[in-house]
This record gives sequence, structure tokens and C-alpha cells, in this order.
Amino acid sequence: MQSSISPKNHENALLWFIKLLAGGLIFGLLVVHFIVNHLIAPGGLLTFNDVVQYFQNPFVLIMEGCFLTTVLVHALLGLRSIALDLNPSPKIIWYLNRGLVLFGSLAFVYGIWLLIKVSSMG
Amino acid sequence: MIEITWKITIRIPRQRQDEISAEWQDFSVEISPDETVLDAVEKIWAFQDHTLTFRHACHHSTCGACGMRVNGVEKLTCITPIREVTRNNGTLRVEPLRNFPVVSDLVVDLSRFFEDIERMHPPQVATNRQDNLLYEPVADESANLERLVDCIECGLCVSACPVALTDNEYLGPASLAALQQALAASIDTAEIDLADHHTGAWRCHSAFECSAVCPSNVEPGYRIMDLRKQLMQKNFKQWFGGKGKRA
Amino acid sequence: MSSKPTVLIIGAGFTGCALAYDLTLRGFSVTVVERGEICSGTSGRTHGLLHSGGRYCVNDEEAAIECIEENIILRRIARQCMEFNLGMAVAITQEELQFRDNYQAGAEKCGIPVRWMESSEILAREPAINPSVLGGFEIPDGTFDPLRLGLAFAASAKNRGAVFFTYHQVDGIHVDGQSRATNITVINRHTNQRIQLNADVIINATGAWAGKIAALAGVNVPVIPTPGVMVAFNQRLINRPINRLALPGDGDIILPQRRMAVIGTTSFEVEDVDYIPIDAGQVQQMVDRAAEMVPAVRQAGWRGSYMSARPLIQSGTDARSLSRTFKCYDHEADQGLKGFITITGGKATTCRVMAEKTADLVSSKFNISSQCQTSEFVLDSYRTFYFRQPAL
Amino acid sequence: MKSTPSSKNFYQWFDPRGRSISSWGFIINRITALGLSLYFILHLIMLGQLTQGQQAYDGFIALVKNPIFAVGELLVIAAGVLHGINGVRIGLTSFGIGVRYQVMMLIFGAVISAGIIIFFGFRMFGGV
Repeated sequence: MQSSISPKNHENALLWFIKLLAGGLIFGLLVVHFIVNHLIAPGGLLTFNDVVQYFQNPFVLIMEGCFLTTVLVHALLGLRSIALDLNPSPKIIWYLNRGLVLFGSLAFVYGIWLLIKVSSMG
Repeated sequence: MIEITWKITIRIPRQRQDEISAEWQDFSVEISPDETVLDAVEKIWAFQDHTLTFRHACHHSTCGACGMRVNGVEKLTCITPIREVTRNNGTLRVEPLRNFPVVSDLVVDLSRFFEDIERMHPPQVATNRQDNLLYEPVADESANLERLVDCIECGLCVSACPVALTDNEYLGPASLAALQQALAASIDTAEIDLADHHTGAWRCHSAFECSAVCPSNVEPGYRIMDLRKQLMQKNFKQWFGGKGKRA
Repeated sequence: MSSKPTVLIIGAGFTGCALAYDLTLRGFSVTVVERGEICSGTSGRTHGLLHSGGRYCVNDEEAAIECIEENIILRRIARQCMEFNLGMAVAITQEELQFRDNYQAGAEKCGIPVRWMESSEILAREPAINPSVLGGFEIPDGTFDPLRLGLAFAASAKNRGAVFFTYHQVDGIHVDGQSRATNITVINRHTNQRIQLNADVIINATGAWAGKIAALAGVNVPVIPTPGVMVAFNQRLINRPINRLALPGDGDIILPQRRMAVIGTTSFEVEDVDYIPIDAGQVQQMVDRAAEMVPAVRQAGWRGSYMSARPLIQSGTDARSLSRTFKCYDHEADQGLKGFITITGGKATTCRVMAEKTADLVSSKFNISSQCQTSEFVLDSYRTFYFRQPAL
Repeated sequence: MKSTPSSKNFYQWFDPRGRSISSWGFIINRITALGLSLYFILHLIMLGQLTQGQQAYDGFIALVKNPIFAVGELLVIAAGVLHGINGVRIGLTSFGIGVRYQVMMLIFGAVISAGIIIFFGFRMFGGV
């Protein structure tokens, strides 16, 4: 019976709020991202030189960095939520949490490294 | 008055308690299109096959016992006229509710469901004002009179919920709506923390199927969203309110 | 006796559930068998009027007194399944208005608190009532939820040790050489397996089906199923039960339940009660009659029509009459069959006292002098009936 | 028993038979969530080509200029728009805003999404 022992909680208002907030930020950033990447650049995609040029602007760097972060947070929290719908065992949730944090950290470091690397190629 | 009779085929998955899978059985029924799906099922039991099991009691949508899936949609069969779900010479699939263990034929095991609702301490009787949804107006002369609460605990919402399909631990729409109802009626023993959990209000993914199938104006989806709002308010107070009240 | 005497109750309607609770409290070991769900026969399909006795106070004083006494008890012990906003008995015609003094006298005699209201007060409280209403009494009527009333009694019995076998159809009743009913065979309808249950006494609480079950034991119970039709509308037109200020008749009551209004009822006789078709003519007649009280029923959307088969006892039988409103047959006394009792008749409002009287009879057979305690405690939550473990 | 909740039922999330219009919000949100997550990973990997120098990247870009990839890209845009606009609806209802009008919001959102997707479709393929 569920009533006797309440299982450990794995989701709360803070996580939900972060997901929502990240989602909202992505919405705003995406509009800028779209405008810059698809409407300003002819043909829809940038050439290598254009990309490097584009990343010289520090504002763009910050924006793309924020975009990377919010998308990562939103996507990983969202995937975690879908995983929780499958009623995984506490053990699997333990691995899931660490796996997602690890993947998120790696992707973040990789993304930031990419940003810096590309901007330094100019 | 001319009595119209339709001839319809009713397909029911038959399953004994110890069997793992069900076998479809077809019944040919002659029935007036104004009679209900429950009437048809009862007719099968009375005249064709006395071994058919199904739950029913009040036959007018106040007890919630006769919830079934009719052509894949959750219906309270006592208020579902035949003409709404099929046509003359048509076929009707009548199945037990999803997301509950089947005991036999159309009977499902609701013990867990009732245990979870009871934990929420919902009122069984409330004033018209407390029982109505927030947006529903209530006439002054009847606002403080009482009525049996809307939820008839039929389980249709749980059967329709996509999250309940996969997550056995999810409290489900009926329990969460019961908690919201308990809070609305200011029941002391109602704990909002039960919803602040991965098995609670955060597990809902807004498919609003519960509200779509609810036969009794409970709108569980609306009530779950209201719980979320309350949880957000409570947490915002704790995060930013400084002296946020601790429960 | 060292071990508890065992009682087997057939039928889990109001009577069976209330009796199971009463006997369990008195220390019997109780088993209940029911072929369907709790209250899936007549009990579940009642209109749900918690009688104040007002309907009977003029022509059946005894029934009225029983109703008001039980009304007060049930309001205390089964509050969980009741809407209680008081009810009304309204006069629409001059003839009904002239019934006023008779009604008041009857009510006073039976101890039913009533209060006369002018039409303005009635309409202020219940705006849906026919504006040409001439006046009426406020009476302590209420509405209950049929299934949940039965479940609350069943839950309270189960939590104290009674065993319920729902979906178990009685297949045979065995009578031994000393003409004593000793055991029954039932078919578990979930598994199709047959089991045998023994008991010191077997009680037939099957209401309109009592004649059929009694026949299995070879005794005769003269019960005629007398169905009535009821119609539910999907609008809570009124907040209190509204009766006609007259002797009981067809279509003379409209009562609220959740977001619905239910009108009742008619009366006719049938032989087979497993399936009773609904007569469209009767429904129309009843709606017409109810519309005299609350005209808006004509515009309200239909939600459901249903039949409920009351057990009517043929008059002129020599059954032991515990009360004129219900009958309890001790078949040892009337037909020489020991260990077999039939309880039938009555109405939902009086189910507790029916159980009390029957339990008194059972206790006397075992020389147990125990007091009925069912009016003392509030019933357990009806939901606990479905719990996997007793909720105590 | 057969119909007890089980993670094996996950494919039924995406079965719209018998379900109401609101379920399309759930189904589309879930599919686009998974699709966008996959795209996000691919996108990061693809951008890694930038570090390989101009030739590698421009060669890669020439490859993805192929119309098949353009269709894929339009799908990503469509997914992003649907997920984003429905996300606004879910975000609002989570604060108790407009829950009564969630169906209307869903339809309204779908119309706007369709408009944006068609706009991008024309933009990408209209000129070719």
C-alpha cells in the first residue's frame, strides 16, 4: 500500500519552474537565433567565414551560450520527465540523474569550448 | 408511439480471474436505440449469458460503478444511449477500463484507486459553492446549501489518462482532483504536499483526457492545474517571500 | 458456545449490508454472498430519498414514525452519503391546500417537525418551483447516495471482521434430514468455481428476489416484485426534495442528487426482475406530473431512466410481522425449516431498523441477549470497503 | 494482468484513437520533444565540423544544402514551432491561466504554428 511509506520525491516545483523558465527563455532566444541564422544569411545557412565572423561579436557569444544552456536544461529535464512517466525503479532514477548531469556537463563544456574555439579562429 | 428496435453486435473481451488474456465474444442484441449501453450489457447477462460479470448499481450516474470503454472511449454506460455510440446493425466494443487490473470480464479492481482517494480526505458532501469549480457562478440562495460532491469515483479519468498507462505510481486525476476538492473545502487533514511529488501534480502532462471523459463535471484537469498553481504560489512564497509560512 | 455462531447472509443490498454490520457488532461471525456488486439490485436503483415520514404521516402512522426515527439516526451515522437541506411538501392545487390541516396533524402526531411556508418563501428558496404554488410545509427530508449508503454499512461490517463474497451466485441451499438449512453452494462468478459455505443460520436478504432464493430451500415467500420507473435530468433544478402535499402517488416527488434532479416514481408488477424494460409511456406520464411541481423539467436534458423493483409482500400471509413496513419470515415457525430466515420489504431509510429487528430474532435463537449498537457509531468511510486491508 | 499500468504501454501514448482533441497537444509535444532532443545532439556534433577548418565545414554545408536535408530542416523548424507554441499553452495552464480555454488555445496555437511553418516552407522552397 502506498499510504504507509511515501516514496522519495523526484520532481518538485523548482524543477518544474526551471523547465518552464528555460522553455520561456528558449522561446525568446530562438526568435533571435532564427532571425540571425535564417533571415539575415542568404540561402539559409552561413559559410564558414560567416560563422567565424558572426562569432566575433561578444553579444552573439553570450546569446549562443545562453541558448546552449537553456536548451540543455530544458531538454534534459524534459527527457527526465518522460523517463519518470515510465515509472523507473529508484535505482534506475539514480543512474538516470547522474547520467543526465554527466551528459549535460559534457555537452555544456563541449559547446562552450566550441564557441570559444570558433570565435578564436577569426 | 412506435417502438424502434435496433439489432447490434456487442463485442466483449471475456476473461476469468485466473486467465492472463481475454478472448473476444460477440453477442447479438435487439435493443431500442434509446436504451443505454448498460441496458444492453444487462440484457446480455439476463437473457444470453449469466456468467458475464460487470459492475453497476444506480443506473443514473450517481454511483460511478458502470464505467467501461465503449469503442475505445471511456463512458459511464448507464447514461450512454445506444444511438450515440453505434447505428442499426452496428458493432459495439465494450471493454473494461484501462489502467486497472481486470478481475474478470468487465470488472476491474479499484482497491488502489479508493485507497489513494481516501488519503486525500476529500469531503463527500460540500456546499454548492465549495463544490463548484472556481469559474462557475452559484446563485446566492443555494450557495451555502449542501450537495454530494461531483466526483462519483468511476475511474474513467484514470482509464483515459496517458500517463496512467505507463506509471503505476501516479496518483492519477481522480485522487488529485479529490485533494484539490479537499483544499477547496478547507479540510484540515488535506495535505497539499501529497501533490508536490513526482507521483503527484508534476506527473500530469496536460493531455486533459480526464476532463474530456469525466461524466460528472469534475474537470480533473482543471483541478490539477489549480493544484499546480497553489504549489507554485506556496513555493514562490518560500523562495522569495522571506517569512514564507512553513506548513 | 465456545466459538462465535456463524451467520450467512444472501444479498448485499441495504438490508444485507446493514444486517451484516449489526450482527458483526453483536459478535456473530458473518459472511455475505452477493451475485453482483454491492447494491446492484434494487438498493442501488432507489431514488435516494431520506424519508422524513412526511409522505406517510396521514395514512400510515407507524411507517412515518419509523421513518423519522431512522432519518435522525442515519443523518448522524451516515452523514457521508447525504445531502440534507430539508425538503418540502408543496400544494399546487386547491385540493392539496385543503390537505394542510390533515398533514399538520399527522406530522405532529408522528413527531415530524414541520413548518408552514407561504408561496413567497417557497419561491425564494426554490425558484424553480411552479410559481402558482399555494404554499407548503418544510419537512426534514434529505437525499442519499444509494451505492454509498450500502457500501458504508458493508465497509463498517467488513472492517470489523465480516467477510463479503461479491460476484458469488447462490446455486443451491442444502437442507439436511432434520429439515435444517445447513449450507449453501455458490458459484464464484470471477472464476466459475463452485464453493460450499456452512452456517448456523442462513438469512435470505434478497428483496425482490427473495421468493426465488427461498424456493431453493423449498419454502415459499410471497414476494411480488413491483418496479417503479425513475428519470434523472442533467440539471440540479432544486436543492431540496420536493413532494406533493398529498397522499403518495405516481410522479409526485422530485429530488436533487449531485448536479441532477431525479423524479419518481410509478408502480406496477412483474414476474422476472433480472431485466425490466422501461416503458416510455410511463416516463412521459411521470414527467408531465412532475412538471406540475417544477415546470423546468420539460426543458432539462435527459440523463437516465431506470427501474427499481421494490419487493411487495402479498397481503394475507401469516408472516411474522416485525413491523408493518417490512417482513421477516422465520421459516422454522411458518414452514418448519430450521436455520433459514427471510427478510424483505421495507425501504432504504429503514434499513438499519430492519437489520436491528432481524438481528434481535437471530440473537434470540442463540440465546444471546445483545443490544443493537448500530445507531451508536458513525459508519466507516464507504471507500474502505474496497481496501486491501481492513481500515481499522 | 493485461491492462495494469506498465512501461511497456508507452507506445499507446501516441495512439489518438478515441481520444479528444487535447490529446493531440500531448502527442505532438512528446514526439517533438524527442525529435528536437535528437536534433540538438546532431546539431552539436555537426557544429564540431567548424573546428576542422574552412574546407571541411563548407564541404559539409554543401552536402546539407541538398533538398532532402532542407526538408529535414523544415521538420525541425516545424517541431520547434509546435513544441514552443504548445509549450506556452502548457506553461500558462500550469499557473492556472486559461485552463478553461485550453482547447481553444490549442486550436489557436495550431493555426499560428501552421502559418509560421508555411511561411518558412515558402521561404526555403518558394524561391527555388
